[in-house]
Amino acid sequence: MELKQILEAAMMAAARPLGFQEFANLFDEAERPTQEQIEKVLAEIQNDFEHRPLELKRVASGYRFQVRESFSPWVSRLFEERPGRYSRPFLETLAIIAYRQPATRGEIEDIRGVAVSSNIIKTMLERDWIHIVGHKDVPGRPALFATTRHFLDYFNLTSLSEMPPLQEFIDALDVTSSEAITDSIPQPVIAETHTKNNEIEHADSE
Amino acid sequence: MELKQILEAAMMAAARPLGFQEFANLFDEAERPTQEQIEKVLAEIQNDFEHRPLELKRVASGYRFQVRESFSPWVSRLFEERPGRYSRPFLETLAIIAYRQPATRGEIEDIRGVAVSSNIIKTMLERDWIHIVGHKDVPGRPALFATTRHFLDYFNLTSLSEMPPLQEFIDALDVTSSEAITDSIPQPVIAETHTKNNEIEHADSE
Amino acid sequence: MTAAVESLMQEGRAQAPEVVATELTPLAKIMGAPIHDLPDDLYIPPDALEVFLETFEGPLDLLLYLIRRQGFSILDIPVADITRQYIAYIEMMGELKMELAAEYLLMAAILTEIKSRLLLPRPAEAFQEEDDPRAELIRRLQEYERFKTAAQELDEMTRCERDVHEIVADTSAITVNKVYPEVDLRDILQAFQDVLRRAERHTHHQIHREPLSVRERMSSILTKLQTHRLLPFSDLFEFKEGRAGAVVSLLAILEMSKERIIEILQEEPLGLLQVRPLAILTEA
Repeated sequence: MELKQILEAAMMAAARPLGFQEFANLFDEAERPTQEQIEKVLAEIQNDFEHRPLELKRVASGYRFQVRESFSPWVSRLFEERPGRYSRPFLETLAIIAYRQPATRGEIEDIRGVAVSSNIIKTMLERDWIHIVGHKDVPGRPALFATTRHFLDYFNLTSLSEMPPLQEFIDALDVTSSEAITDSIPQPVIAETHTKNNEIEHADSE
Repeated sequence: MELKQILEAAMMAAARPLGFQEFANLFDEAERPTQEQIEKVLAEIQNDFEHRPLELKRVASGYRFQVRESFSPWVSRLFEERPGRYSRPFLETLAIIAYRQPATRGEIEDIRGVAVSSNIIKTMLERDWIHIVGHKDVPGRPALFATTRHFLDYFNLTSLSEMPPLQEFIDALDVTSSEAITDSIPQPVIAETHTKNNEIEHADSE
Repeated sequence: MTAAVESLMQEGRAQAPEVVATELTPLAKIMGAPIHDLPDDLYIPPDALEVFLETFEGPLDLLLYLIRRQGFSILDIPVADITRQYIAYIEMMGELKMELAAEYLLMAAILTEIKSRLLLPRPAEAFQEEDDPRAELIRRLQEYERFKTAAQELDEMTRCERDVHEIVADTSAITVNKVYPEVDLRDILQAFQDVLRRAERHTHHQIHREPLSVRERMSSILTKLQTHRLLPFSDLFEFKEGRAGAVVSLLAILEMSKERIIEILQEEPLGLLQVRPLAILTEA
């Protein structure tokens, strides 16, 4: 059996992205391919599928086959029951956790100005999009949430740094136009609560 | 987009066999292919995949791609995990299906208050603990899940009525609504709330 | 913006030109046009306002809307105007006896406080940075708007289930020794008990309890109907079960008919009763 075919079969069967370790584990020690061999073959597969409705995609937790986006008008009709739509509170909460991680619930509520429903957090935890990475050392020891690899996989990303940059202050352009007000602009306050890890470049904490 | 590619994409993504009706439903009426066209294209696909690790297979309820048996030595290792324990969401979902059957996914989500992951349902179907016994006549025609004979066998029961007496717990929980228990005429179960419940998030409590 | 909100604004706009400018302080400004009274003939369907309020994710969102709608910069909030408008909304909702989240009222208080501090006489030298009473509010609005935008972008990103679909080939031909976790029946009971206890807290949840035998019968009747699409009513009864069994079957049939899972047909008066599943089955 060819290495290429075995890797292809495994990815088709896995229903999750596979990483190098998992590829290696498919084989007995004696016939285990090296990482270079695997990489080479994956590149070949990527080529082979160039004109097919599937593509080999690298995401955070490994490689997977997926149906190309251009087919979604047809394919999504298979799943009428689950359109994968999310409410605004859900998306806003997720965005805050993604860009501000690790973040506590209180911090999320401070930004949004309203309470965060427990269901939202629970759904995210159950979908394994966020996880608790620690507790903040303040009264109540609130949980600190961060996004997981699964979150990245779901959004077709290999790392958080691929997310669109968080917009700078939206009124930045107006600042120069009225100096009196520039004086009163508060400095970016964002920081006090998280000592490290404010921006997205840092760390997928998995 | 080519018909062949669309059918290939759909079967790859479906995770279940697809019949002619489902193939036809992928298209708007204006561009819907005939059964002959579909059959012809499926035969072509079957040919295309002759030397690939997947094969197009016809089973009772339609067509699906499956990994060829000859890949078992490698692919099987993906699934050889040591058994862990089932998660809370898993057990809760199973319990709701057992006690509330036949139940749709929406109804389960409604009772639990959070979304149910597809994996949970898939695992239960795979273990043959639940099966689809019909579809509810509401938009989306969601599947109705019920427990199987296999489920009863596993737990050493001959009938569901041998399940542990839920009544005691319920009585302990609320004395006020105990009339509902003695009243043996079934009320519409949970039905009012989930019609709008297509999104992952519920109408939110914010 | 939902249609309801749009229409609400439209109605506001339609009313505005007829109001002759007076010395009175307008109740609110909508689209820059002063509104002095809530017009008596402005019919707002009760649902519309609810939708309207649901459209906003909280007081910050509503404030942002009011500011942006009029083309103001966040950095240059005309606090007095905005406060008036904000409070007008809150009052309108109050008049319609809508329940307002506490956060909305808190924001009204914050706005009023800022407004009054701005009115206080201040020393000749300009504000110290931290003395601008609006600073904290501006910071919060900016911060919220950044994430509101980020959420919209997140929603547009390519994602599984909607834009791309993972491949799942069937693996039934693959021989695996799959070892499944063990489950104890008591765990299931415990899980259901927890679910019920949680559901109790939501008053809108009525979980009715039928005897399990009825539930089980519903499933078995449906299973029968999977193979025989249409069955005579009488075939759904097992005579050897006696009266009690017949009652269970009847309850199951009635319940499913009510839930629109099956339908009971009779082609002519006194004709044969037949039962069939209501939804078209795609499986099998």
